[in-house]
Amino acid sequence: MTALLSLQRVTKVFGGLTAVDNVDLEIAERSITSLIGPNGAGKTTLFNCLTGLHRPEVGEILFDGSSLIGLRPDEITDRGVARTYQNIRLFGRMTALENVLVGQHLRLHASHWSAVLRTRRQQEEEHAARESARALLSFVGLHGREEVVSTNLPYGDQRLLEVARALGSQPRLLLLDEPAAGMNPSETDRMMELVHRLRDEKGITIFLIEHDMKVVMSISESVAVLDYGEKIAEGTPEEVRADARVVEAYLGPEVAVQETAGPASA
Amino acid sequence: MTSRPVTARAAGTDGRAALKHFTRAFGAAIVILVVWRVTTVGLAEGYPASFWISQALNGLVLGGVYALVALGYTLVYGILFMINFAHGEVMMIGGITGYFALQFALARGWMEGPWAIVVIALLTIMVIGMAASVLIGVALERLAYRPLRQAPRLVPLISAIGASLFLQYSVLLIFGVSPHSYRKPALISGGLRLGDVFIPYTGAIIFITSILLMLALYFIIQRTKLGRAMRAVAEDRATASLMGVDVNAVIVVTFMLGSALAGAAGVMLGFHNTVVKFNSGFIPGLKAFTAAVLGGIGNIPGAMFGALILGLIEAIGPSALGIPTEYKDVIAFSLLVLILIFRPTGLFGEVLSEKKA
Amino acid sequence: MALQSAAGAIRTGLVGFAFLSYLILIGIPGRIGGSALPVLALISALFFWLNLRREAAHHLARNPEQGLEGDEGKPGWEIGANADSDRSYLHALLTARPGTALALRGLLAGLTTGLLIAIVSGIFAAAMGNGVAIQPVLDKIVPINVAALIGVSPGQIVQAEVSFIRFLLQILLFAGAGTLAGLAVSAGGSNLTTAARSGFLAAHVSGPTLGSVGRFAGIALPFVLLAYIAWIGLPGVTAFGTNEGTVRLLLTLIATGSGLFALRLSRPGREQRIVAVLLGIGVVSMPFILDQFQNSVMGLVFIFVMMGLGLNIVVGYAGLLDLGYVAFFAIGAYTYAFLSAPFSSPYISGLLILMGISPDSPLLGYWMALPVAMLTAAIGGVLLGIPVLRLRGDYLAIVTLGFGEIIRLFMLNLGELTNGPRGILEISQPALFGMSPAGVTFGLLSSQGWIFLLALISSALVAFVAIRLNDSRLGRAWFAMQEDEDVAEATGVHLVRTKLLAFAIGATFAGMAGQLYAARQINIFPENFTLFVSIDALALIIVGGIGSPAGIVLGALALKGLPEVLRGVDEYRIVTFAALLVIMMIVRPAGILPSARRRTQGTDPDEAGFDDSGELMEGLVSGEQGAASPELANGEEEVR
Amino acid sequence: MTKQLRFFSLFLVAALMLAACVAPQPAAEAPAEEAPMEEAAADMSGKVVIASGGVIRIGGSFALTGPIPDPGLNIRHGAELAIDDLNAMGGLEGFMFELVAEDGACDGTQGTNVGNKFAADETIVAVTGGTCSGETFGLVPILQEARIPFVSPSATNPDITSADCDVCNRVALSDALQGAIDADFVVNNLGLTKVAVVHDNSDYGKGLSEIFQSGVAALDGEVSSFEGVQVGDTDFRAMLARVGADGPQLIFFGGYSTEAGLIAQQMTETPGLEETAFMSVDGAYTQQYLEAAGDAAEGTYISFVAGADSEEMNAEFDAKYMEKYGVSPDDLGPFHSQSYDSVKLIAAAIKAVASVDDSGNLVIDREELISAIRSVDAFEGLTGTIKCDGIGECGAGGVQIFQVAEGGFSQVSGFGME
Repeated sequence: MTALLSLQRVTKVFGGLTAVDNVDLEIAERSITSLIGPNGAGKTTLFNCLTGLHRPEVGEILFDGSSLIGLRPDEITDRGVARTYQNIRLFGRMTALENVLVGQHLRLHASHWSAVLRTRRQQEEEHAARESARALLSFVGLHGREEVVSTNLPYGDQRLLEVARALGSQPRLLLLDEPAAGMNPSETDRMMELVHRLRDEKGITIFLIEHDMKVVMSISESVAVLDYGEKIAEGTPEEVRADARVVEAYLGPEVAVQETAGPASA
Repeated sequence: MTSRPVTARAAGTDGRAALKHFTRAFGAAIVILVVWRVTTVGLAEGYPASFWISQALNGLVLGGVYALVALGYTLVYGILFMINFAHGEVMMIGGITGYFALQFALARGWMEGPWAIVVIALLTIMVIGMAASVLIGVALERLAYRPLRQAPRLVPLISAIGASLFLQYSVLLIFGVSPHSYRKPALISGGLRLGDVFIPYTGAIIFITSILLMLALYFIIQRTKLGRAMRAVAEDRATASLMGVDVNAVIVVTFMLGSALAGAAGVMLGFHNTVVKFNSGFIPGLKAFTAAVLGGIGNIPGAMFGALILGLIEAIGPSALGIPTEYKDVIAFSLLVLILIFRPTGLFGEVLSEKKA
Repeated sequence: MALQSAAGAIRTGLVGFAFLSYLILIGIPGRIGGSALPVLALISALFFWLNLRREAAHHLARNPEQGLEGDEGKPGWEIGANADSDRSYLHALLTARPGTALALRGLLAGLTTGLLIAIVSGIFAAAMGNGVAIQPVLDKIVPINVAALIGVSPGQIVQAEVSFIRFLLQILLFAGAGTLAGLAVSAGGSNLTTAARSGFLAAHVSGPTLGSVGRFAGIALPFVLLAYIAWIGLPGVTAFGTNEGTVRLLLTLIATGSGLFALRLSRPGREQRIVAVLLGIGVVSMPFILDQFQNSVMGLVFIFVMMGLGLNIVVGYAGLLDLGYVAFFAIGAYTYAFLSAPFSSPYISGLLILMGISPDSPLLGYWMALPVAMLTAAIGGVLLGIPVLRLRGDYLAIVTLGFGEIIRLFMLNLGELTNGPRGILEISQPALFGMSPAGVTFGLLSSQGWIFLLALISSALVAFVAIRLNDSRLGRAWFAMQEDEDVAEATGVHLVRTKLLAFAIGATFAGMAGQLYAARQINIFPENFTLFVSIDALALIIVGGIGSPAGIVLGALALKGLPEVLRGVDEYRIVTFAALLVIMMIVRPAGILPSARRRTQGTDPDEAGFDDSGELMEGLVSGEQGAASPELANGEEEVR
Repeated sequence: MTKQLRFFSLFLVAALMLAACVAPQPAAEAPAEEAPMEEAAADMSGKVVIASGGVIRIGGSFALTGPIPDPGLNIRHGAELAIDDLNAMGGLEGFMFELVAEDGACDGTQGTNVGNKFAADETIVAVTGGTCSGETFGLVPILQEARIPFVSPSATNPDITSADCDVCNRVALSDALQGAIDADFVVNNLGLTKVAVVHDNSDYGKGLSEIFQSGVAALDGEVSSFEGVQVGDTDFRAMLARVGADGPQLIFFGGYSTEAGLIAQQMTETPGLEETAFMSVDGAYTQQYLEAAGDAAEGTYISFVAGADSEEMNAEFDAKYMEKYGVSPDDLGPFHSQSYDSVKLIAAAIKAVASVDDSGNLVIDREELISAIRSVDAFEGLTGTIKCDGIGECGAGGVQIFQVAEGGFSQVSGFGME
């Protein structure tokens, strides 16, 4: 298994607070990896570092062998990294289809002149883009919802639409930030099934943040745990579940007093 | 920290590092150019120290007026997130009303009486001017802005522009096109001469009064129940209303406070520059708005310091750079651009969340 | 409650009084002449109708559960809560039937208005009679108006001969108007809900048969007007007396505007295409029909359409609030002026001599200068864009405003380059194949007509480009950026490039408009490029409906055309315009013809109610389905 | 669809209301001139034909809004009084005059609009205006094309009149004259050789200031600084402090009353300028200047272009003005007499060329009128004896220099004093 994404000593500091502290992580191609940790552990910050919203002070992020550090978010997306957001951030006044079309922005190359003149090539490209956007919407299960304005979609569908939009840029690595947050069990099941299909049918590597342990344990092939910005554990779900430091991080130090090496305080 | 929603601005700044470096380099180049120009041309002209002191005092007086008006912009912006474009006209109304009050007092000879009577009369004139501004400010809020609270952000802006024109030209129609000249009573004409520096009494009064009014405002906002309510509404209107704050009342009070300050500025400016007319609020209004943005709109100390800085730069800038004074507005606006390049939210600007902005 | 109801009526009356006072102030009654009284009564009836309807709707919105379907004698909207208040006879009457109640309220409102008008006009008349001059400006108009209002001929007022009977008549007329309005609101019979919600006009016009008649009438209207405009242009034909030119201009504006409505009313497909083609022919023939003044106004209107379309790219599509848009307009105008006017600055002449060109002769004709002006403006757009890329919202607004002022101040103060406040004179006219426009069209087209025609063609071109771009991936990127800049970037939108493209394209259009403006003006001065041009451009796209090209045309017609019609109102022109601007924003915040994308805010049926912001009109805005503008509709048709 | 219709009907109602408002002619005018358009249609090209009972319509472009509405209104009043006087004297062959006043807003765009409006109206015989030079530049090319002559009362830019434009005339004196005489007065009469020049960045003020500046330079004087301000500014202290640092003996201001008055006043508060003399130009020759300057006005110099006006004529005019408008003409601005004269001049030229044809119509040939204005000689106006030259300079008299003494202007030099 080759590592598609590799993080080396990534550190991000906000003011005096070290949000991500010296994290090393490898994500294998076509794997499903979860990132867990208590609230405020630095998970979303790590995602932001990966997608170029934040620039880590120290460390290296290699994607498919080349560095992502210092690239703009759109360049990183161009390399094949796409993401969703914890608090849904769709383009509210656009329809579902338009949202996905924006996702495809990088994969469309017709010049703006050709858009004015409506050249045959541009028309064909637009047509193809619309077709593939429809296909993506069907893939995530939003068939028939193409023309609905995205704020009017039900909550669960909005999450699915975010995934579809991310797929528009034809990513190799998909970062999902709490994809199942706020969903009811059946919606959660649908989302988990979608995540599997993404990996199995489209060959996309999945890296996700999740709070729901049931989801994490059932879906992940590998789990990494962050606490106060530090990676405190990594391994298969079973290994992580058994890790004393993870238990301590989740339940508090008084439960796990016997451990000598406590987490660094912020 | 990490799991709360990423605020838009914090996220944006890091990503566009290259751009940031570029604009910073651009800004630094301009700063270097300015410093070079000031040292080789402006200072080389050999103006005496008293000249610079006079100019600085002129600038502070100008800044005091801008500050009073800028506070109105910033207060309204802080709470409603709209630019009250007609605020300069609110100030003008104060000036015009003050003129008529002054005429009334002059006609009765109160301005030649003992100093105590003159002071009382002057204070009364100022209060009358402030009252008129408050009236107009509240009417503006009620008629032109309140119906538009839910509308997209540009709509109240246009409404405000319409209201601004309406006020200007209504005043023109009612009070005529000619400028009205304030007659300064003997008590406040002339000034203090310190060596080669001359401080007009009116200028000193403007500066001191504006500082006092600003302190009063700061006290109201920081220390009183009303101020707490205002801050609560500024923070989150919906939650504040759930907590039992009467949002409409708070907004009206905000307009009243801002308008009162503008009215005071209008009257004092009338005494200082001795002329008011229908459009004499427009340019100060624009400058005050610039000052408010310079300091970080929505931020009260920001508006004060932004205004003082703007006034100083306008007064000193052309001489320091050794260029004609008609470029003072160019200098003022360039300064604004420059500062916003380094601090995109103004000198004291806070990071607004996207929801509000 | 009776008290409450009466207070409401009096409030309506007070506002009505203010409204009518304003009409009197701007001199409307004097213009209507002897028939002022009944016409004003009709206007107030319309006003009361709107106001009562709104009040009724508010009550319904507040107490929705007390809907009136099938109620007997207890209409919910009057039963506030207090049962213990005295049940006077009046109260019983008021609550007996909504129709009666509303009519009574209308009567009361009308009485209030009439009484106040009578009192005030009495005071004025007495003052005038005693020779009191209120203000030089006011006393020119007020006596005439007051005289017309109380129904006497203007000369008589001097003797203050106003009879009590006339005042009584006036009060009665206004009271009647109020009653009429009240009855009209409740014309839906006992079913107040429908009556209040749809209003009597719509209830009658939008019936299945009448609806289609109304539709055809709407489509036919612009054509009828166009025919009429052509007809009153014929020698020997006059209309309405001396102000014929103004009437014709007004009709031209209405014809153009209603043409856009007609396009919306027509069914997409063949019908719409036919209407569009016919309208196009009608509009293009206008420069040949209109006289010089009308042509010059229409030329200016369409120059501002170009401005609006360009600014709409920056503000409407990309969401970047730009208050310094005039800078690019000025750059375009001055570029053309440099290239074509005899004036030449020492710098530019020096440059030319270096290049071996004689600096005396005008350099380039209109068409050769066009790309230069566009390019210069585009470069200006990029140069402005770079430092402001990181700014948002109001910070952007003030910086762009400052940029516009800086450009103007440079033009004013860099005398050697721009001739300072004395401007650049004798800018050459756009010629065609070396011939003057009159020569090309065999004398059919005046110089201003030629400018109008050019403005029409250019704005059509600009609209075409703007719509196509908005419909492409660039347009989607702009809109995404407007919605959420960071997510757009993370989704793959290159923010710098996309923003700069918006600035550059917007500036290019402004540059085109500026060049045409310079050609129209022949002489240009820095004062032509003040902040107010930016404000005008911004106001017209917002009044018209931001993001909607058809709305922008309407906005330009209303904001640049109507003030010229109101020229007769002299000093009151700007006040009237300003008041209309505020009222317009309150009544229809989304603009006259909102864009399709803006409709989405109210698609949720629960929201499309009677809230504070948009009262009933909000319903109109949110309810608009289907093709936003004909052009957009066509575009989408082709894609699907 | 129904909602669209509803809005559409509202739109229609509003439009009709508007049409109702503009349609009938203003009730203020005399009932004699009903629909002159119909009767007075120019059936012969190049001629204006006015049916009997019709009126002779003279256009007027005045700066009623914009930066200087006060002088604009004043000029309009002057023109209205001229029309009143003409009509009081029985008009022309029984035809009354009418002023068609439009707002030129002191702005080139509005000037163009107004020009086009006049050009489109075939009953407009001639035009008085525009108020500002910029506005007049807007009128020039359009009126030239439409062959409508105009006489501007107040546009003083030297470039307004030229050999190329045969419809362009003015009764104001070109700035070139005033600037040169002012310079001569300052250097030779007052003996002040170190002067500072300030202008208001209007075409008028800046143009005049530049002429003054070169005039001073030609007389071996020194111009210590040349500064600009904006029309509408009220605080000149920073600018004055800078000017004062050079220690000039006199400050010359090219611009209008309010700014001039404020500069004169704020000079007294500026170190280095307490003893400096102040001089301004005809734009500041108003009561407004005295009011704005207050006590500081005393001893300042103002130049003005005036003619050998008869005291009685002016007194009579002032009285009529006071009676009709309730203010003294000098309160609003300086050019009311020129405006009065421009209308009277036009009327005189019309009188020279107009003829009544067989059917009682008044016929005015446009080309003849254009040359008639140019050939006006020895017309007695308020500003003196007016004589037009070949490029349309009709200004009468010459430049006078006044000094403010005891709250009034008293002449100290210039035209009429020799």
